Amino acid sequence: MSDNIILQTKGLGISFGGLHAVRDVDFVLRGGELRCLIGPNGAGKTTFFRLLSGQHTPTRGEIIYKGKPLGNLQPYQIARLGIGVKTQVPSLFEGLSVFENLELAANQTFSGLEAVSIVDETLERISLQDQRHTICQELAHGQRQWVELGQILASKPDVALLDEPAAGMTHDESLKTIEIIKEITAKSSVVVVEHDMDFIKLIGERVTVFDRGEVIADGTFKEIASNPQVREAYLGRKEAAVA
Amino acid sequence: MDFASILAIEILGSIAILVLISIGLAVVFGMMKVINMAHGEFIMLGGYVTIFGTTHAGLNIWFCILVLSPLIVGLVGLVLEWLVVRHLYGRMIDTMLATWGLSLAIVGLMTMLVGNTTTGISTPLPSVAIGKFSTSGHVFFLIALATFVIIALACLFKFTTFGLTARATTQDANMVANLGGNPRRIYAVTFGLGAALAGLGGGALAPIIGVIPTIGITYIAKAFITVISGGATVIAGNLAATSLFGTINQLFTYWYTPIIGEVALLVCAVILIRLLPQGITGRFFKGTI
Amino acid sequence: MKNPVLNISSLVGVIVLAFAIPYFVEAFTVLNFTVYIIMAILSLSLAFVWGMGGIMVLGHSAFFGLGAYAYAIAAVNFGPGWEAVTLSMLVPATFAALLGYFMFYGRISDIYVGVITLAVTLILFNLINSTSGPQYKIGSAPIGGYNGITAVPTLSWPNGNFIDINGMFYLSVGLLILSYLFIRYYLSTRYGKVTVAIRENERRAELLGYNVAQSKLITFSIGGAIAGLAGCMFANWGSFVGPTIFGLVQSAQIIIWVIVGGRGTLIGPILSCIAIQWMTTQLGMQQVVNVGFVLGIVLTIFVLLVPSGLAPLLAKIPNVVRSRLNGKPKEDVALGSPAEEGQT
Amino acid sequence: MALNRRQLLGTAAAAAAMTQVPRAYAQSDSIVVSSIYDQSGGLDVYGKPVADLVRFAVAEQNAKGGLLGKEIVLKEYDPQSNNQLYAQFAKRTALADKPAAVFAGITSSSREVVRPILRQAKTLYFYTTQYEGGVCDRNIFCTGVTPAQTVQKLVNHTMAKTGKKAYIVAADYNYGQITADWVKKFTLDNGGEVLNTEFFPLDVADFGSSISKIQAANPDFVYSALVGGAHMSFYRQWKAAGMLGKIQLSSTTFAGGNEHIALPAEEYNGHWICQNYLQELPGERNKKLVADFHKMFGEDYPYITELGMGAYQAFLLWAAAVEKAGTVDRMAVIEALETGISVDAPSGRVTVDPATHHTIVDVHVSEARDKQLNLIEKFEQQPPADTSAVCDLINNPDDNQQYVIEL
Repeated sequence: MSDNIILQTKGLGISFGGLHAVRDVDFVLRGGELRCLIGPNGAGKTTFFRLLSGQHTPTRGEIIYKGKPLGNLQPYQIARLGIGVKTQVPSLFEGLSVFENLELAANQTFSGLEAVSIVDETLERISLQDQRHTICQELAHGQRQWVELGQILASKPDVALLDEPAAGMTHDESLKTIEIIKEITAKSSVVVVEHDMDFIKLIGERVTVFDRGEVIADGTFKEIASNPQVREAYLGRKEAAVA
Repeated sequence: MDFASILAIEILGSIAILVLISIGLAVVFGMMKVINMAHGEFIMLGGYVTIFGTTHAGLNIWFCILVLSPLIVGLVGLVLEWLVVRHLYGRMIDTMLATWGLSLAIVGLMTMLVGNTTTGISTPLPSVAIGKFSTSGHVFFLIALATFVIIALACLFKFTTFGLTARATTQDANMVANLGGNPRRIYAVTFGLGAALAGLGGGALAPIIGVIPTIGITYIAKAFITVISGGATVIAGNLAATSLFGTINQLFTYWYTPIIGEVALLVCAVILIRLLPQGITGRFFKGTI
Repeated sequence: MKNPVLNISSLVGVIVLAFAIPYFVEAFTVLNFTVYIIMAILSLSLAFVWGMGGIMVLGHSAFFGLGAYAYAIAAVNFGPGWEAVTLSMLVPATFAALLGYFMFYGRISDIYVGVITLAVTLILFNLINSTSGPQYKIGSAPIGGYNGITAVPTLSWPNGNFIDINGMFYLSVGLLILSYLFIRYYLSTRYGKVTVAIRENERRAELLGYNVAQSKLITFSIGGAIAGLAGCMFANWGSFVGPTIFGLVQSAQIIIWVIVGGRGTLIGPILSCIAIQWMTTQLGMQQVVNVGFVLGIVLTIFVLLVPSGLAPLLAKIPNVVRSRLNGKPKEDVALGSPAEEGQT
Repeated sequence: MALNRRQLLGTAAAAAAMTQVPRAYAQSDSIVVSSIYDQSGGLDVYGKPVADLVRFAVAEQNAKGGLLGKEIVLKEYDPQSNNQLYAQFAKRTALADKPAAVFAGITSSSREVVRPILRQAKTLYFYTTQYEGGVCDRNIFCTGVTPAQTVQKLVNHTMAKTGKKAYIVAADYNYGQITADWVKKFTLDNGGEVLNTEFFPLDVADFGSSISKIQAANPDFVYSALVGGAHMSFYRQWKAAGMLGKIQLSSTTFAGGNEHIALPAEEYNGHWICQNYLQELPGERNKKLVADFHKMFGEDYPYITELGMGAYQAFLLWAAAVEKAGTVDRMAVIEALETGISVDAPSGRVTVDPATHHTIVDVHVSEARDKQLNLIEKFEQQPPADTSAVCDLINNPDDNQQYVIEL
């Protein structure tokens, strides 16, 4: 438990058929840290999250959480250990109300009146007090994203994995989202996947870059932005696609 | 030795029957991800077309089995696709339920029209003697027909424009639409083809079974389970599943009773689905058709 | 549903109405209504498993049949007492648990769950149907195969009095109300809420730390137990059970009740079951239109045009009335619409 | 299907005959009888002619002025070959119609569903189909023939003409199971042996492997107690496998469901049968019945089956007992029947056996050929010996069970 490491991967990899979606990833997350994860489409970020949350089983390497290897736990067992996930495409209980969505998240860790007060608090944080009884599928896109972030807030995990929390949002909504993410960081260590560089810049924390299933760079936003390998991964790919 | 030959023929016959009752469903499931619960009723309709064609209209039995049954049932399939199925594409469970409704309705309709009575015709084929045993010549016809259907379908999917477009539609309907194909029409034709194959199966089976409006129930579960177990790969999956189930069914029928044979088939299928949720071809024979 | 006063008053209304019925109609009408009520319990059990839990069971009659057979066999062996009733729920619940373990822990997707339950009910039908030989008996009860089990001993009141036709009706109504209240209560608990959450989004429930397989298994077993109770009452009603109880036709009927009533509600499938059965009886009396034909068309039309069933439509009527009376529309918070079906 | 329309017309005619004066009668001036017979589903081949003959019997009686000066009103139910519906309709008719007598049930399983219900409801019950014998219950009269009357004659006849080795195929329910035991008993009594017995549930329609098994066993004759529409495929597949004429087939169920009309003659010619009644029977009584019946239901009515005739004869017995008792009261009618009442029926003399509530009848061994049943041998006034060996309702009026053969 040196250096307050909460989550670590050692040589983590998975391949589908012949394709190495993630290979040899050594990743370290410290308690209270907010880390951004970037990379072009298909770089393996989402797959990496799925490995961490148990939705995929790694073919190589291991995941160490709070000093213990996770092994082959089921996703729900990993969630119970305190790893919360916001998926890339908003994944809510569409037919249930905002309140019920948050209640289900809070119930996992808390019970009774405590859970209800946490839900109320969360509704306030995500500014959906007035929509507490609205069915999720009737919400706007941005609000849906916030409900999912609200679920993370309400369940207070030790590690929160947020996959594109600001996708499809307006600038103002993105700012609000960053606020929520900071709220989450107050209680949890957070990893944010995003490919919108402006958003990463706004968060302004340490960044890890993925490409073709590997970590190719790690550092502050400035360091990353000037890293030629990263530029090539983003731009070179683009040129190749155009050509 | 004679008995072994008879047994082998019976097993092949059992496989052939499974192929004939399930291949239409397999085409529709494999190409469109639609489970057509009215498939058993298409088989029943095929049986009636052949029976009425020969007994009432006095037509040649082979013409009825090979042309009239698939044609008429195929048309029925096209109409029902147009009325019901096309509005539900992409909603697998709803399609299943809606076609289950169709299945009940067709049974009801036929009951009103022809009565809930068993009818049948006899096969014109003579019996075939093997040593001191003899067996119905119709079994050989069924084996030949099943073989022909499998080969013809393989050729259709491999070598014709329709087959290529249909397979492409399975992969990516939007892409096909962008390339100027019409996925709707492809789906409609595929569904019609599935229905026609059911009609063919029903016509071919008519001479060895008694046809009654409710007979579809006897076949739908078996066909359904064969197709699911076979997986999304139409021909390889169907061959694998029918060979396995046909053999198991027939052997258990010999050792015990036809019912134990049926139960053995179902139990085997349930275990198989549990072990290979993607069907046999989800695990083996990948990349075939 | 959120108005407790309305809830209690409508419940009282239903009870009063139900208990008044036998005073106004003939004995055989009471007899018919009793079977409608028993089937409504069955319909309710699938409304719970499928409508609330999102587990599509195509062969729900398996549990109904197991309940009926368990009761009949137990009643022949130990007499028609509480043991037989308990077994009629325990046997299908245990069977559901085993089957559920096999399916849900094997992470089989919905469509295959449907297929397997269908296959299982056919297996049961075939097995039971071929046990007419005298060698097939459980204890002193011959299973009877196609013959079924005849002259099943029927229940008595706890004071030993014979349950007459009206009594059987009251008992059925009572059990229907109890089952309904039990399911309502269960859905309001932590576990019950997870049941609905899984219907809405299995993956999300899992990522929040809920054991989806276990929850489904519990839902499935509760549904099995209630279906078994309906089977027990059915065996009592006709003092007969036969293998057709496992048939596809029976399974199709339950599905039609739930679809027409509305997936995602409990009252809907209860009412639609009673209404459809009444219609079936009426249709059955004339020989012009085939009942199966009508039911089939109803099923197809509902799936195509009214996929959420009648209950959500009916639920709007009191809202409209209320809003007229109150002068303001009231937001209705239902338990939500059925899960999205399309994903496979 | 022309048959259906014709039967509909027949029904209409029957209804017209019955309803000429109904409104004129007050409720208490009519006598209700109920019939519950499968007119659809797999057993309709048996049930339809039975239902028709009950209609005919009622219409004929009403044409004669009814019974005790009252009109007979028939309440009909179609249980659709579903035992569950038998339970429902039996309860319903007993409660709602309060009939003087109920005529119900094709299969023995349906009888065992109806019997306890009607016994409890104290409603007189006539089961009129040939069956496996042994039912002993004072509330029921089983007027159909039993194995001692038919199976024994047919087994004897077949063994005398073919050989000693039998193979039995039978329907998998109580009738088939118990009848198979009787066939076995009579075969053993004659010094023969039974090579194998196979039972088939009523929905089995594929007999390919069984036919191969029979060939492997190579019996001298096959005894069939197959029942229903699906089982008709057996005879068809038997012919298709080239077995017709190679191994003799005998059956007490063949033709009961008009198999000899529905199948082309070349698929069954030569099967041996034993029944109480054949439509071809000589004699004025039968000729008149066939003529009257055809007047009502059409000249081209497929065939008056033995099962239909069973119901007709049962009705005659009941009507005679009502006349004798002067009332439709259940116990009075039972006592009148127990005097050993006797009627001159189309199949010959039919007499109630008081001890068993079964009947003493003539039976006929015949050969099915070209859509006809040709009489081979007649056995006069056969008693239900199997049932009278075990059942005595005179000394044990409260007996209520079905005795089964023990081998």
